[in-house]
Amino acid sequence: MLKAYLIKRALMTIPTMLILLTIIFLIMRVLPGDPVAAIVGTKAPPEVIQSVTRRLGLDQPYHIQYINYLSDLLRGDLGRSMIWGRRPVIDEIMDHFPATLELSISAFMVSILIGIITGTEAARKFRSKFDQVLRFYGILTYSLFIPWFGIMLQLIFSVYLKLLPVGGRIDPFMEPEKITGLYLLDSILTLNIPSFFNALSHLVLPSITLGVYISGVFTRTVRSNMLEVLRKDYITAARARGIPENVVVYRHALKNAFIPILTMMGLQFALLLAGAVLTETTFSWPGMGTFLLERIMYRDYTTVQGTVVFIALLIVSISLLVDIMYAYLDPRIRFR
Amino acid sequence: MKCLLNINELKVYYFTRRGVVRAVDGVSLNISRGEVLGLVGESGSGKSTLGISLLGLVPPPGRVVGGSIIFDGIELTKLSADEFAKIRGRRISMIFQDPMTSLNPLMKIGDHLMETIMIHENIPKNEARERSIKALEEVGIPPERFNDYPHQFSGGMRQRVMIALAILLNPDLIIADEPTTALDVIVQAQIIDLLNNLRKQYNMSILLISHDIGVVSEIADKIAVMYAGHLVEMADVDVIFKDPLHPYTSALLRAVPLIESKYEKLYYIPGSPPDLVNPPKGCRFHPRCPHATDICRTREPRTVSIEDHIVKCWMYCDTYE
Amino acid sequence: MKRTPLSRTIIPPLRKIRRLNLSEYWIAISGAVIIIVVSLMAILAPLIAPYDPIETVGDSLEPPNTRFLLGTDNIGRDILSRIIYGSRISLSIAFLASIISMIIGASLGLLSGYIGGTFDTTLALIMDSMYAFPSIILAIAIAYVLGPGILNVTISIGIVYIPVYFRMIRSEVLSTKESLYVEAARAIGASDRVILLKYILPNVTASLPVVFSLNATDAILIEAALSFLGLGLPAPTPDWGFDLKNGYHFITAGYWWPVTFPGLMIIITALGFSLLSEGLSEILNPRLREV
Amino acid sequence: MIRMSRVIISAINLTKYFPVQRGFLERLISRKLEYIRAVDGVDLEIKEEETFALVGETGCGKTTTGRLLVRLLEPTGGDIFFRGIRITHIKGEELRKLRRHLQIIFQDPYASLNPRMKIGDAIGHPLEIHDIAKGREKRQIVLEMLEKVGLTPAERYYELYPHQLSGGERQRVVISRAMILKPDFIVADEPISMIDVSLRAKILELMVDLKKEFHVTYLFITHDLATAKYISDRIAVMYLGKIVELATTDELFSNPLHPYVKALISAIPRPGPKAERERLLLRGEIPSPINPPSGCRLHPRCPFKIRICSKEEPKLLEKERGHYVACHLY
Amino acid sequence: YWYYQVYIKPKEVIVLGTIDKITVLDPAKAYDFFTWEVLNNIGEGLLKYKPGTTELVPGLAESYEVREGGRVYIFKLRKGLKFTDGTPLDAEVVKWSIERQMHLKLDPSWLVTAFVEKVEVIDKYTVAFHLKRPIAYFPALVATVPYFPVSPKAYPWDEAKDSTVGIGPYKVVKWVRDVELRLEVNPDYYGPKPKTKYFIIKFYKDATALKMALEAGEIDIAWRELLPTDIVALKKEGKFNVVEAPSPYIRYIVLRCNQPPFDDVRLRRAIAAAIDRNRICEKVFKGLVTPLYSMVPMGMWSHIDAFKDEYGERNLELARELLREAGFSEDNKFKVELWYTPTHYGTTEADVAALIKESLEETGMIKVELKSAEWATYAAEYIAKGVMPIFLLGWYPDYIDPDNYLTPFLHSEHCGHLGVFYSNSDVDELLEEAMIKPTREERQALYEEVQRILARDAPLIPIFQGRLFLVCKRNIKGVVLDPIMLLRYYLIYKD
Ligand SMILES: Nc1ncnc2c1ncn2[C@@H]1O[C@H](COP(=O)(O)OP(=O)(O)OP(=O)(O)O)[C@@H](O)[C@H]1O
Ligand SMILES: Nc1ncnc2c1ncn2[C@@H]1O[C@H](COP(=O)(O)OP(=O)(O)OP(=O)(O)O)[C@@H](O)[C@H]1O
Ligand SMILES: [Mg+2]
Ligand SMILES: [Mg+2]
Repeated sequence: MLKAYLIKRALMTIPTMLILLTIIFLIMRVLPGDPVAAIVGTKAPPEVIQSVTRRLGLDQPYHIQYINYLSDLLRGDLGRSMIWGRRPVIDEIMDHFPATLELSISAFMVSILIGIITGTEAARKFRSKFDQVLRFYGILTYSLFIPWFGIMLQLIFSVYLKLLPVGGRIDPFMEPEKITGLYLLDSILTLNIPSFFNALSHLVLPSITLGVYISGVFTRTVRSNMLEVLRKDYITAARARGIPENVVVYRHALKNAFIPILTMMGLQFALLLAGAVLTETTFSWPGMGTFLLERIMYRDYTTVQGTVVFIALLIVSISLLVDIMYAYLDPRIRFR
Repeated sequence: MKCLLNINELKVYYFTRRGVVRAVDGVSLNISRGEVLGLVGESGSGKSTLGISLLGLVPPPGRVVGGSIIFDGIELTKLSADEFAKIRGRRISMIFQDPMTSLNPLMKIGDHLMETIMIHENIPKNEARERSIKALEEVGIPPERFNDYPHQFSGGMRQRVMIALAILLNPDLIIADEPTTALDVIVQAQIIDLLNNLRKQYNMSILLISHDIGVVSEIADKIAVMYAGHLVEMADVDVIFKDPLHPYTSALLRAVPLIESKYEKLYYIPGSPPDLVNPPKGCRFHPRCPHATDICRTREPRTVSIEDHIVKCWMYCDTYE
Repeated sequence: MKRTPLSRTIIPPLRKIRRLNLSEYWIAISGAVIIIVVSLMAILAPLIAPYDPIETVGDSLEPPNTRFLLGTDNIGRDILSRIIYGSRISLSIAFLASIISMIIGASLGLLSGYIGGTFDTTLALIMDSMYAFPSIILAIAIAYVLGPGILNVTISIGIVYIPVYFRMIRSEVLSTKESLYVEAARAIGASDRVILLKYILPNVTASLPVVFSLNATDAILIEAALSFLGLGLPAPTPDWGFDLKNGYHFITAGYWWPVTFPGLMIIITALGFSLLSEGLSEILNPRLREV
Repeated sequence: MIRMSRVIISAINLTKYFPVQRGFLERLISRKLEYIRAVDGVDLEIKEEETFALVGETGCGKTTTGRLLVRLLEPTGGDIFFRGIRITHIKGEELRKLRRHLQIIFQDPYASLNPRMKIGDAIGHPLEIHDIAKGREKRQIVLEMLEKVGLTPAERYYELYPHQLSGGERQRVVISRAMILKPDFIVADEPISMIDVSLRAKILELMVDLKKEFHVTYLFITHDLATAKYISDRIAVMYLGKIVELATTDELFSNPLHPYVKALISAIPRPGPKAERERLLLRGEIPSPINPPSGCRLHPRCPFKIRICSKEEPKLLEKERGHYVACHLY
Repeated sequence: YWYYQVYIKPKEVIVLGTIDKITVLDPAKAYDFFTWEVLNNIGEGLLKYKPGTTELVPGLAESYEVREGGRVYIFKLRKGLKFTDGTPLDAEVVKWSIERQMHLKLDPSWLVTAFVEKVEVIDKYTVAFHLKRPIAYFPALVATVPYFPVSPKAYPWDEAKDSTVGIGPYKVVKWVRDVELRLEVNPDYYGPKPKTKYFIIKFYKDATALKMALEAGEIDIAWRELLPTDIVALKKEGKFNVVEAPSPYIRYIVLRCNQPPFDDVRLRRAIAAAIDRNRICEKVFKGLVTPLYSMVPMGMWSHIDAFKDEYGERNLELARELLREAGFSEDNKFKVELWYTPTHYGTTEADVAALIKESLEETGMIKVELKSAEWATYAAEYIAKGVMPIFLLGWYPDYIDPDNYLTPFLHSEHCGHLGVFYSNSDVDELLEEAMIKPTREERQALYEEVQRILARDAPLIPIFQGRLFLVCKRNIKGVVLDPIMLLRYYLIYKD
């Protein structure tokens, strides 16, 4: 049953993916600017321009380009950077993706920790002063302008207190041996203590910035879902059986509230990435966000397209993952 | 029979934005050991509130604002949260109206039972398991369904599980709040029979809450009738049916279509149930009562007891001023 | 299995909210107050702004003083005046963008939900895909395609939010479509058009204000972010995001005022809208209100 | 004495299968479709100006039958006749015209009124749709109707919104909306089950009164036998999409034939002194309508089952005059 | 940093922070200041400048001679040199590299194709350049990046490509674009070894981040470039060394003179008269840059303040008069779009544009609308296609000669690439003549004449000339800022 469900769910990602890819293709075609000019410069003679156009396949009609684009993707080929060094896009992405992943994961953990505790407690003390304060926290963080917040943290903790680095991911020569590309994980795996602390110190401010930004949404989601669940009959029934309040709240209620929260988290992934773009630029974090922004500015056609495709793929897989977890957590799906 | 539960002048109010809802407003009643008391009344008359207050679980913004509940010599309204938790499930347990939503959808049936036992009693896991299986068998659920999830059960089966949970620790009192309302007639009859059997077997007291006087009459020894937060009448089942004193009780009995009664015209109670934020002055039933007099409109009637028959109506207060 | 009656989840008309009780609705009210104040600032800008926002009127980087209440920026423009005029840009972009996405998103959602079938499936997939995509990246891409300018920024933010309205309206339509009163309308012989306009439309718009003001929050933030990233409005348009970015460059030399005030304005205005949204959703959501 | 009367509406072998909801991709993957057999071969005739009750437990297909008869659902199979005219598949304008004659009252008075429409407009809307009256004229008709159903002062009620009304009042609004077109046939789908006990009688009485005034025919759907007994002339009992027994009310209660009907009657809680009663109880609960049991659908639960019950489906046959039953025992 | 390196002695590492970007590590494609700087540290030309002077000294070539009256240059290469990928350097490689430039015809290639006719291998270590005409300053050209020999193994013939293979004092050991470039001493380099083993370049998003990094101690050197306000503050504060030098970097406005409205010379002159250079220098740059009145920078021979002579520092009256002549008035304002690019020239650019707008509008007869476009679009699309009526640009010299400040802008054959559509055969002749005149005096007279014509016709309006600032920790030594502006990393060390 579960397996059938998962297979079906996995197949469901195909149309979503296809639509995303098509949208990306269309958007990329209307981007202003001539990618060929970006490659050959302004002085190139026509025959050079022509040959480059042909090499990029841009002389083909759109539907052929579209088919080529899809079939390249199918082969896992995201193309090569259009400008400068013509590096394979996937290599470039892989240079930056672990950074974003590391930032996202740690920010996510920060926000989940804050979100779950504050959300649950706010729901328990519904309508109290405490609840009002936490609600305000949730609203405020949602309205937070990341660059501003990040700059303030940088000023306080890096420039004035000199406690933490201003930006970047790690100091030169401190990189752990590459295994996963996640510095914290790699330095643990290679038992490289200095690297671990160095990477950690760089991670603190960005993940707090991003984590706090997302946490408000979590606080609100957890709170409202907990409110809902705490009002459910089975919670009253559990209490009526004499189950201690903390067990009721953190075992019975939270687990149930977690299922909608999980879906929410899947959707919040987009928010996380959006926040990551701004956080990364603020903290010179060498991740996908800064990378993508730069390449958009340089009109690196294929790289932007490849990166966006990659992000789309990522989003689709995350939502797949969320649904799998959902199915795993919810017996109503597991044992249908 | 020994008195197990003594409720005296209990007041439970909900402090809502609209105003104070006087859901239970000065109710007194007793339940003896082994006795089944049926509590009936229209929707919103405060039956559930009364029931849930016995477990100290009145949901916010509700609060017990007055009166006392003495259960087996313990004053429940004064208990701390921890002390109350020890009584819940172990000495007083509860069956809820909607079996579809009263079980945690993420927990196996068996785990519900085992968790309850292990919280109240310090016993090894496998013993808890054995006892849980026994309780399930008792309500007619085969042991092989121990590891199933609630959604795999039908409504009637779930209500059986709820009953198993309620009798699990052999409590003195079970509060059953509309245990059959959500079920079909045939299943309802099955559950009623089950409750009847269990009650004989364990000699438990039951507070059976229902808006359906027919259902109540199948099990209860005594019937209490609530109207708008007041207890208006209480007597033995037979007495209530044969000789209802309060105008509301008799109106209620005549308003429901009964299978025995032949083609006679149904009676209906004029008006609609009062808003408990602003209940009518005096007797709360007076706007709908055919016998209402001036005093009914101004002063709340006393509760009088004529032998074992309690009624709250001016018609039976010998002395008005 | 019994389906839960729909009426329990239907949002009552606004007039049901009896008295506006300050302490109960502090969230909505404080949000509304902020928005009103900022809107007044925008409307009355020429009257209340002490200087021309794009003219150098003082020395550069004068700290706040009696002549320039919030100081001057690096080329000697009055920050207060720029902030006041900046509210025009921010608010008009926020409102316009939200209106664009509301009109397009809501009407698409209405049609899609009501018509159903393959049309609905496809549209819903497209919208979901767009929704799952990080808004800022989408906005950056569109803003980049369109180039800087107020209208272009507005359009890019507007497009990004279409799926939000679409999803909300569509799901409401899907449930409303199944509701008994729609079936009752069909039973009395109402045509599709009448059902859509008289029975469905009025019942799916209740959460629009909530979404609208949430959308406005995001629009303010995205607009600021676009300007911050250099994709927003061209200089010297007074714009908070632009000024924040500009002021940011002087912060390390110890000039705190050019960055602080625009940043605060962005956050306060965004806060105003999200307070309003949260407050409205509380007022409009009977489940939370009941207790 | 049985009054000879004409049949107003009849159904022959009426069936309605709902496909089990599946996603768009699931449909691509597997071709096999599963159906909920909500109504599975129902035959009935309802006579002019009678009250015909349809009784059964949850999910047995009562509502679906009612909706099919007023053509709110497209039948999967079988035929429906209104005054002898086949209306099974009519569409468009024709169907809209038909709606003047066939009306339905839903169970949930809270959900069957548009929360954004004033009471008066809601009741008057059918008049506008069918171009019967507009503006002041419409208002007049509506006000009269409001008086008739006891919503007085009518002027005040006209301007109210549904949420300002109690359940009983709303149900009266719903009834007036159904009545305003002076239809011939009304399906009343559990019209009182969501109303306070003390107010039910009033609604029933109102319905009876209106029937006398407007000469309508009711199909009264209920799961409560006592109510059916009170209001109806004839009763049909459904089980899992099929009618198992059909008889006049008196006959059914005095002489129930089908084991299911017997169980149903004996399960009714009886108010009154606790007398020890013999109960005929069925085991278990209603099986899923997706894969109903073969043969007689009751056989897995029936205490009297014989061999043939699991193999062959019993037909609804006239056992005595006007008393139909579908059971192999007879 | 507080828990600094554990593996490497701090002295062996110098970290330089910048907000510049490497475009492409390929001499055939790179045509921007910073990439040239990096290529100068990881590669080398046949000739090079002696640090701190404009004197050319042997680089990869140990000597050269001039033949045929300046039409042929013969270079003798050093022996035994090899690229970091192991390819030995010989005459064939030089020939291949130059021919590749001429074949690819990318942006910087004109520096080769405009002058070189062909390259000839004379023997394994001797190579001859045949020029199209005698060029007096050819040695200066040979020192520029497009003439750098590259390894044929590392670069493809028909495509530009990033490659970290070089032959200079440093070699690249790690490069993550826009994040970090890590250089290590090249053990095979023929010359003296750099004193610092590792030279690391960290890339920052903007000047503020750079400043914060400097304050936080993450970098030793902040180069190219902190903001004027920060530099002023740092100078005052004295915690860091602020090294400054005059620079031949200039900023100017281009007027589209082949299309209305600026085909009307009166309007161009009006703009030239109305611009307030002092205000820009003071307000935006805190006096760190100097107003410029000619395209040839101050300090370079042949510079004259041509615009000042023509219009004075600023002449609003003249501007109004010209505008009126051209048919505009206070009521009928001359409306025009002014374009700038918001990030390429640093964040100050928007302010520069705003102040230009302001000073033009002070005439009361001009209405300026500011427009901006990102550099990629600006450079690749708008400039050469003549989309923008007035726009801001800047110029870093390719080689140190007045010719490089005049010919690219004013010679009708070349100037279109830079968005100047100026065509004046007198100027063309003057420039061509100056190119081949062997003595400085003769050339100077010609260039002065050109500058005067430029001021009169005003197809371009110079605004200011930059200064270079490098801020470093006090223990950093060996920083040489000289007219070629390229920082030699290999000279820098920690004390
Ligand atoms: N959580 C609550 N908050 C506010 N008011 C409440 C709450 N629960 C119940 N009430 C009000 O208290 C009154 C009594 O409610 P209660 O649920 O006890 O009635 P009941 O007799 O059990 O009705 P029913 O038959 O519908 O279950 C009602 O007016 C109800 O509106
Ligand atoms: N629109 C629908 N789509 C799918 N299944 C439906 C639909 N309507 C009803 N069903 C199913 O058809 C069966 C019969 O439903 P129906 O509502 O007719 O029963 P009912 O007798 O009216 O029950 P109740 O007493 O609960 O109202 C049920 O199993 C129900 O789930
Ligand atoms: Mg209740
Ligand atoms: Mg039904």
